[in-house]
Amino acid sequence: MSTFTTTDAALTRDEMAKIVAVDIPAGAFVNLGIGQPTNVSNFLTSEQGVTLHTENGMLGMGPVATGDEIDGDLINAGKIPVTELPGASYFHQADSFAMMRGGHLDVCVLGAFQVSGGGDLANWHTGAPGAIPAVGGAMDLAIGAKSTWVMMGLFTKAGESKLVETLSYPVTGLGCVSRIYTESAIFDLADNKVTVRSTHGISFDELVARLPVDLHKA
Amino acid sequence: MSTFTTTDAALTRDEMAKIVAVDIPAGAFVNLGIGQPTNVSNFLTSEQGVTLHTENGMLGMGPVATGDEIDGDLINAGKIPVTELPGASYFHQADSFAMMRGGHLDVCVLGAFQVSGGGDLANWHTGAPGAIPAVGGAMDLAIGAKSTWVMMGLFTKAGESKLVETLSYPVTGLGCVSRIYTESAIFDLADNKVTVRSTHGISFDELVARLPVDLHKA
Amino acid sequence: MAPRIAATAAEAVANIHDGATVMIGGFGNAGQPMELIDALLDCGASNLTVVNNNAGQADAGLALLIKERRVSKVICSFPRQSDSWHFDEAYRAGELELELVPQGNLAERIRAAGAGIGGFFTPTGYGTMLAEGKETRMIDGRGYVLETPIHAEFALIKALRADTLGNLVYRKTARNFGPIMATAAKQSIVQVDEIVAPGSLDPENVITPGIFIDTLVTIGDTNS
Amino acid sequence: MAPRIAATAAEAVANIHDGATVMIGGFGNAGQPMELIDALLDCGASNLTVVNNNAGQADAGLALLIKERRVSKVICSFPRQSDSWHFDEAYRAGELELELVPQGNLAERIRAAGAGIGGFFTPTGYGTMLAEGKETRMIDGRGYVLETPIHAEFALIKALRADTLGNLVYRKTARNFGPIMATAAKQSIVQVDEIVAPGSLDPENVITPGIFIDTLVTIGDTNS
Repeated sequence: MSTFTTTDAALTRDEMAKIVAVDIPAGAFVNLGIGQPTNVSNFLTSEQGVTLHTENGMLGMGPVATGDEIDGDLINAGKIPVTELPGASYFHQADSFAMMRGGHLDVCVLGAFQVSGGGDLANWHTGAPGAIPAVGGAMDLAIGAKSTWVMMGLFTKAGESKLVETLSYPVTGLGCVSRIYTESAIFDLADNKVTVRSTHGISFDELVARLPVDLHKA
Repeated sequence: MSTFTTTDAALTRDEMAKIVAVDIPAGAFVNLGIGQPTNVSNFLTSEQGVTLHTENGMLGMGPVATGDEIDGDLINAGKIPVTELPGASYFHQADSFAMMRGGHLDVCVLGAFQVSGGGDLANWHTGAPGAIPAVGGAMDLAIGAKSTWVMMGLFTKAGESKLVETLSYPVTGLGCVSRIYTESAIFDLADNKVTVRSTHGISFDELVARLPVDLHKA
Repeated sequence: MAPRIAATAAEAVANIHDGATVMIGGFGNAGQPMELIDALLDCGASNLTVVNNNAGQADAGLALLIKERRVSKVICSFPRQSDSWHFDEAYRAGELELELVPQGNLAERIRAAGAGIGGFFTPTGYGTMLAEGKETRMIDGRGYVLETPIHAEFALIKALRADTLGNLVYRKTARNFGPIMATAAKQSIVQVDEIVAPGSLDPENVITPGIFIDTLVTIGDTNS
Repeated sequence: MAPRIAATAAEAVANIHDGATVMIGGFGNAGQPMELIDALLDCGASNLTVVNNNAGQADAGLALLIKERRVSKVICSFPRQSDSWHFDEAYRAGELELELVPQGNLAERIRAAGAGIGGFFTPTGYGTMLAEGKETRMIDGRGYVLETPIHAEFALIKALRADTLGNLVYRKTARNFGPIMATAAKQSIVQVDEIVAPGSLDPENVITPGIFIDTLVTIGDTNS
């Protein structure tokens, strides 16, 4: 029985975020990194009972703060003012990263420059000459959670695949990514095998032709 | 200028405890281990502003609890009910021993089976065949504080010196003891040199004759 | 996942199986989850490895587990006490393996397991019998011993109060090993005096975040 | 020793000398001890090594220290931001050394310094540029990097409230690096909104025990 699905149109960013949200198990503890993945929080339902972690020291993070809710002492990892939900807790940086590194988070969703078929992640540094490097919590997030998922565009502006055989950008973490959500396809990575769960606005055969890694149909 | 002093009589346990108490600097953070050294707390003055640490997870420990003060959740490292002073704080075991190991306590006062002239301490295990070993916090206390002081009888029941050239009992910590208080003399240990600060009920010359380490007069 | 709320201590420990490694909180009686230990005795699991500061006292709790030979190994810092007769007997009979660990190294090894640290260099124990066979290293002129994390399948913990999300607060020196054991075990089982609604605990004062907790059981007020 | 209570931020930082290593708390603006940093700017100390999560933003605080070339080295996790122009310029000019550390390793190295740990094996950074030249080890099939403690002579911290013994509580995510930096520095200097009498803080809720604190200064209520 195949579980492979396909749609005619590429996924919008919101559609991607919604699919990620649905895939997050009920009751999970989740870190949504910064940037695009934070949009996933807008599609989590209260029935899911998902608890959000922000690595600057909080569990039970609520939505972005607005108006009078804005409090400079309550921000997320992207330095955006947020709110706290009932049952929240605060902790210091060593405890926060111990929580991540110790494998206590269920899912972490990150952006990426490249992911290899073996699950290696590059998302912290372009490696361009003269670029000033900055890593933040990227390497901790990559290897800490029970599952690390990536959300990214599948192709560069030049049309090259960001799902690669071997990273050309500097490594963030080795063998850590287990799922990739893109506008064109969703991939499961396990045991050096890349399985295409769905395609969107592209056929499986076109995908095989454009990507430099072996692909299996779900 | 000699600072050496002498008294005709050996020190009682209370006299020893009082001298230790006087030697503790004002404002110091101190751990008094278990057993004999805990008696030092009875001679600390409130003007000294000394804060007591107990390694089971508290700073600002007060006197032994009596009557209605007794609370099974508030005990010291010897499992004796104690009280809390204003300004106390509680913390877990990893934080408590981080505080010790990280060198944050000013003084730790311990009992001993033997101390070597180089400051090696033996106080956790007799090494006797069949003895069941138990270490507790002894090794952490020995090496953690800025200064580790020992209170002990100078001689065994058989009359042998417990200040030795080389330990015959199993080591608790190497080179960690900087002062020894005994009924017969008080010793400063530094750079493999043993200085006698005072004698009590014994002359300096007698001490030199009875102890197997080189002694210097303060 | 919000913790399971068990109706009884027996239900709380029902998953503990033969051969499991079980951390048990407490220093002396303070913080000792006595009702959970009694339930573990009743549930019949054997061949256990127990991680605790001590090795049981008198004729209760962990001491009875040892008396019944349900424990094959104890990892602890201070087994020998005036009333540790069941430990003493089992140990002398060669029926109980002992891994003796300085208390601070025990605490740090438990923390390391919860924090994903693969090992650490500690000055405690350097040059002693308890470092024999272990890797050592001089760092800035001081001797250190390499110690490794202690993981467990289960932790039995006593806290004062939980919310339904598993956030915990403790009471005075009964806090001791609870917060670190909760992080080091795959399943942390906690007995509390009461369970309150989310939002009832001040987020600033939560000592153990609920992410570490799997099972809660109320045992009534055992402090008064 | 109970902490010194300084009358002004200038008095609080007066001991900081040329060549000192200074930890500065904060993640973004939350928990950033802005008045202490301004006082450090005024006091004139130079050739500083600064440990902070970032490397200054816009034209304030740490960014100005860097602009004035008072900082010779930054140990941080995230220097490059949209408004880190002073860092960018000094770094590109080769006038500022950068030690880039993954945020969790930065936090754990600071904790290790305060906890007397000589080094630890962490999985974070294994196989990356940031582990180049560092000792690595496979433990149970997983790669780890040996990281070393980061000690400092001074820490500048912002907390919400202190008692006169130096016990501290923080506020929300402004807690971040304060509690660990307080343990890792020889002298911890803390700005607070208010200083209260011993006994005013619940001993269960103290986040940083006073043993770690050397200097307190009240800066009024900067949160509202």
